[in-house]
Amino acid sequence: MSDNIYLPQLARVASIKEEVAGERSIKTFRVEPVDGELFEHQCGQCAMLSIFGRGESMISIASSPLIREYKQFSIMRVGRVSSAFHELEVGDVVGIRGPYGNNFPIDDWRGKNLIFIGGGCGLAPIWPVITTAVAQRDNFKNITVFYGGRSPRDIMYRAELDKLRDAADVHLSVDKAEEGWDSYCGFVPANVMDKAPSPSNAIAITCGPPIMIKFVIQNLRQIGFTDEQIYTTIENKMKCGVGKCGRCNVGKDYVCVKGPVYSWAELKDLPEEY
Amino acid sequence: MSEQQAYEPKVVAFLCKWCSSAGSDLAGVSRIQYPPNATPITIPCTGAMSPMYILSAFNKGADGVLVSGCHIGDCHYIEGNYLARRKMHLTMELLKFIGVEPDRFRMSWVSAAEGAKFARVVTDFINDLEPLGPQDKLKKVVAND
Amino acid sequence: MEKILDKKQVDAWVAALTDWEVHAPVLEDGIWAYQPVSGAVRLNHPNTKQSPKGFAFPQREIFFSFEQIKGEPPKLTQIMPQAARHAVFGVRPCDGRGVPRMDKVFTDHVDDPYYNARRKNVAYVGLACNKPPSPNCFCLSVGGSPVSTDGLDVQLTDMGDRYFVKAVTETGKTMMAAASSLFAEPSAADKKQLKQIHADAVAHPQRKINDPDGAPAKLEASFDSPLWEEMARACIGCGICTFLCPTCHCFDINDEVQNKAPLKGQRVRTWDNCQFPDFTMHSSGHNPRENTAARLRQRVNHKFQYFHKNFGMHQCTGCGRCVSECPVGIDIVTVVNKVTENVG
Amino acid sequence: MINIQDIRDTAKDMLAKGEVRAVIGYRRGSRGMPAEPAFITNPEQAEELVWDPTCFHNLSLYLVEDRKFLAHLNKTSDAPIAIIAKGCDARSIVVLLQEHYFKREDVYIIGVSCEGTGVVDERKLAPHLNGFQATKAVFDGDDFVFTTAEGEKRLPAREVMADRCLECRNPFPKENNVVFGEDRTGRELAEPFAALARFEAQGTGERWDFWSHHFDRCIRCFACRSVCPMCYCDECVVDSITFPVTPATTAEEKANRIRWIERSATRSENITYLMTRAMHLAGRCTDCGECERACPVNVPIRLLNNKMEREAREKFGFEPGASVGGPSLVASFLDSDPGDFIR
Repeated sequence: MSDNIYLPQLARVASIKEEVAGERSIKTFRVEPVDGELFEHQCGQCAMLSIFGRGESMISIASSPLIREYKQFSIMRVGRVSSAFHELEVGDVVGIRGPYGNNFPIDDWRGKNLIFIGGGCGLAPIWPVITTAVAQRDNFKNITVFYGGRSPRDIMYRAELDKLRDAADVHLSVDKAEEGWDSYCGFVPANVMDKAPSPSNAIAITCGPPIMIKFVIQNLRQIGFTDEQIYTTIENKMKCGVGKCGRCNVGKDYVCVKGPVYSWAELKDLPEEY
Repeated sequence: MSEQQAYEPKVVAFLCKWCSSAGSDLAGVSRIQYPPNATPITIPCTGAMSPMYILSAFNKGADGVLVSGCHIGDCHYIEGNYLARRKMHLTMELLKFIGVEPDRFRMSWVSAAEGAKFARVVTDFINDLEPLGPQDKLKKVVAND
Repeated sequence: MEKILDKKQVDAWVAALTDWEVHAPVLEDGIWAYQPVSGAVRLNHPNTKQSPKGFAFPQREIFFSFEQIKGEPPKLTQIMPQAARHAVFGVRPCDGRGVPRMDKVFTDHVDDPYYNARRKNVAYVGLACNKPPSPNCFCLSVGGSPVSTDGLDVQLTDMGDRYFVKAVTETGKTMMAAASSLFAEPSAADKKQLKQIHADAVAHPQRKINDPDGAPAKLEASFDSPLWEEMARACIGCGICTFLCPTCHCFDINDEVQNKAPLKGQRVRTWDNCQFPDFTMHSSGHNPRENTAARLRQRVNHKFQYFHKNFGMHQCTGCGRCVSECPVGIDIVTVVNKVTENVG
Repeated sequence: MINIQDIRDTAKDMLAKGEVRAVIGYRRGSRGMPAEPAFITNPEQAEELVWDPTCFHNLSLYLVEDRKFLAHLNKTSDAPIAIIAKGCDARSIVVLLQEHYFKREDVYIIGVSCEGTGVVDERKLAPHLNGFQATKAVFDGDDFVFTTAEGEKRLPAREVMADRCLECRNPFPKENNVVFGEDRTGRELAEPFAALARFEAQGTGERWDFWSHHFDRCIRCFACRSVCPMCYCDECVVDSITFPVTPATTAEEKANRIRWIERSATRSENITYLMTRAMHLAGRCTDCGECERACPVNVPIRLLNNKMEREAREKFGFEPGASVGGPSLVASFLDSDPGDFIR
């Protein structure tokens, strides 16, 4: 590995799967090293992905740290770099550097009930925690997953979520009722309220659109979760990934170093600059 | 490029689709000989020419820029070429002002029927560009300081 | 090491520094700027328009080049700076104090290889300020001093027809040793005179930040103050304050493409500025700091709160450039004083 | 001779009666001599207003900012904004009105004539003060009087006045709602375009040497653009940093946006930026000189603008900001426009 923090390693796209179609489509990429091995990471960390000639983008790593052969990224098409990712084909080579940021303290959560609450593309950042917890099923008590999208077509990791049902309670939802949808209809925070998971010995991990996170936290606190029991992630525009380029700070800390994972107890006192 | 190779000026030619673009086609189908140095870019009207296009062509390494449209009175949009005449005059003056050789920029009126004129305009332009050598004043800087 | 150097000998000293490319302030186009010099070094400048931060952190730095032929993996070539050794003469104490602050940023957590490669080849030969070179100097308010040696390798003090020369670092000693015959031992009278000059320099009135030590806590408490909007009302969002600042380090990284097929280009770092609207704008269009008030607050907080909490010092050295050069009179001294005025 | 108290009283009166939302003017700055923009909403604050040779700023910039701010809030103006405008500033407002940036009734122009003087050029002043800094400047007939630590210093205004003021023949704001000071239209303190004529007498090589040197020096802080009331585009064509992105902007648009120039402040990119800006100001620049004043590294930006201004005047008979109903330079033409350069 190079000492040069800005020099990416080359990685080959091993598979591409379209998760969600449409204007804000989401594709999942698995990348493998061209030479040697990729860095090791922990749940919740991010990597800086490059398409040479287009630029770099910070993306959360969506695969479990237990998987060494590849790293998985689910990328929504929103801008210059992400659009370039959506034009890639299997076998194309991209750049990757990392890992960046902190991680979910999953080792501290042994013996607890884990409640995951995701919305839209916000399933990707918490997916490594879900899959790691499931792989180490005996370390945890109940695992519950709430996940929702605007419509059934906006549900990502559909097959993987179905497979999860053996190990976890999975509560899917869509915002608007639609023919053929037999799970919950309504927003994710409402679904959480509806099922009202017990805060006893539990940790809630939420990620999704800012407005969803806001109401999820409100509802969790109403159910009786304390600030310390709630974890979420935030994002800001990033360029360097190592706390030098100066743009992703919330208060004194750079999200690329001290984030993206925060407990609500930490986050609620920070200025809302994210 | 090896040193033995002779310098071939690269020209970006912005051609109005209603006239000069067809004029260049006519020059081609009429088998009129003229230098192949011009990369044509068809534009809807010279009135739509932005000075940015010219600066950008130079920035990306063009040795000369040609803008060609319909004769005065013949504009498909009635007055596009009148507006172009004014705008291009200002652009040309500004380029000359900062010390870009006047022969780096050229404008012409070439109708769809004037294949021979198009060939002549390009030939003259290339002949005028050759003694100037490569354009590096406005060309993108690559190296580190 | 403390010596006396006749001003007439400065050029000879510069000439003897054959291992170094010497830069000194030169008045050109109406502004003082560091330029390579081979002699004729006259350190009679107020302060340079731009700080000397560019020697270690240039406005543009190529990280690596990339080339790719369709169907093949890209080829990356790391481009490390091959900079000459730069000896920068006439650095004012405020700018000297900018150096350790930049060092903190670029070596904290992980090392920045490009910064380090340049930084190790720069020596700063400072010039103490016998009187404030700008009406907007406020180094005394931010823990500095007009005679500070912080960040410098050598400190010069103007004593009329001579300089009192003090080596601050080993590099400084080596530089003086390159022409040891030019330097004389200071007499007791010289030392006394130096002491007096320094004492006078420190006693010279400057602009003042009223409670610099209380600023971090007070700024934290003032995050939602309506004053930010009022103070930023005139801000036009240009990059003068940050580009001229000796401690502003924010940057952008972009790919510059020379050729699309086959692909050829470089990844380039350039200075960036927290006052530009897009600095923090997400791809979605959401902008956490979406107006000039939020952006001014960020600049002031970064210097007087966040950096202080992270590194135990203000990220402002009181050079006064952002104050003097702002086209619309945004004055960081006034901003800090007003915002913190009536807080706890 | 203008009595500042008259301006203060006018502002106070209008604010008290609620005829205007705010008065944009000048007040004493906290950093020594220069005045700074003031945004007065409360009648008592009107006493802070000043009028002196350091009132350089072209405040019409803030009319543009106000319009953008209201648009951001989806609001329309409920009362006009009053603005203090010199001759050049008022012509900027006329150009903005020509371009329908806001309506005439949205702005109340408090015109001030520069009469026989103008604003001070701090770069010209410095050598006159023996290293001392002025803390105050006032008009006194054809002189400026500066206060320094050494005492008062009286200088003939034309020795330290900005070039653009010396060359200005229209120091009187013709477009106004109320105006202070004498109409001295047509005054001739110095030959207009003198520097331009001297520069143009040089050959292509010398001109390039001059400009390549200055294009190299630009640090692309964008102060020239930021300070210019004519640079109001939400998206500046040459530069990706101002690309307006809303939730409605598609990924397609963002991904395919042309990067006309790179972020690097290199010669080629600086040329594309500064030249495009000069072109975009052709026929719109009223020579308020703010871009050149704001430039921290003294790039002679005004020379580019002057070139366009003189070209427009001599070849097309065009005066920027002459009247609200007038045409725009590049959206109009005459049959007599020069065409002999076209083959």
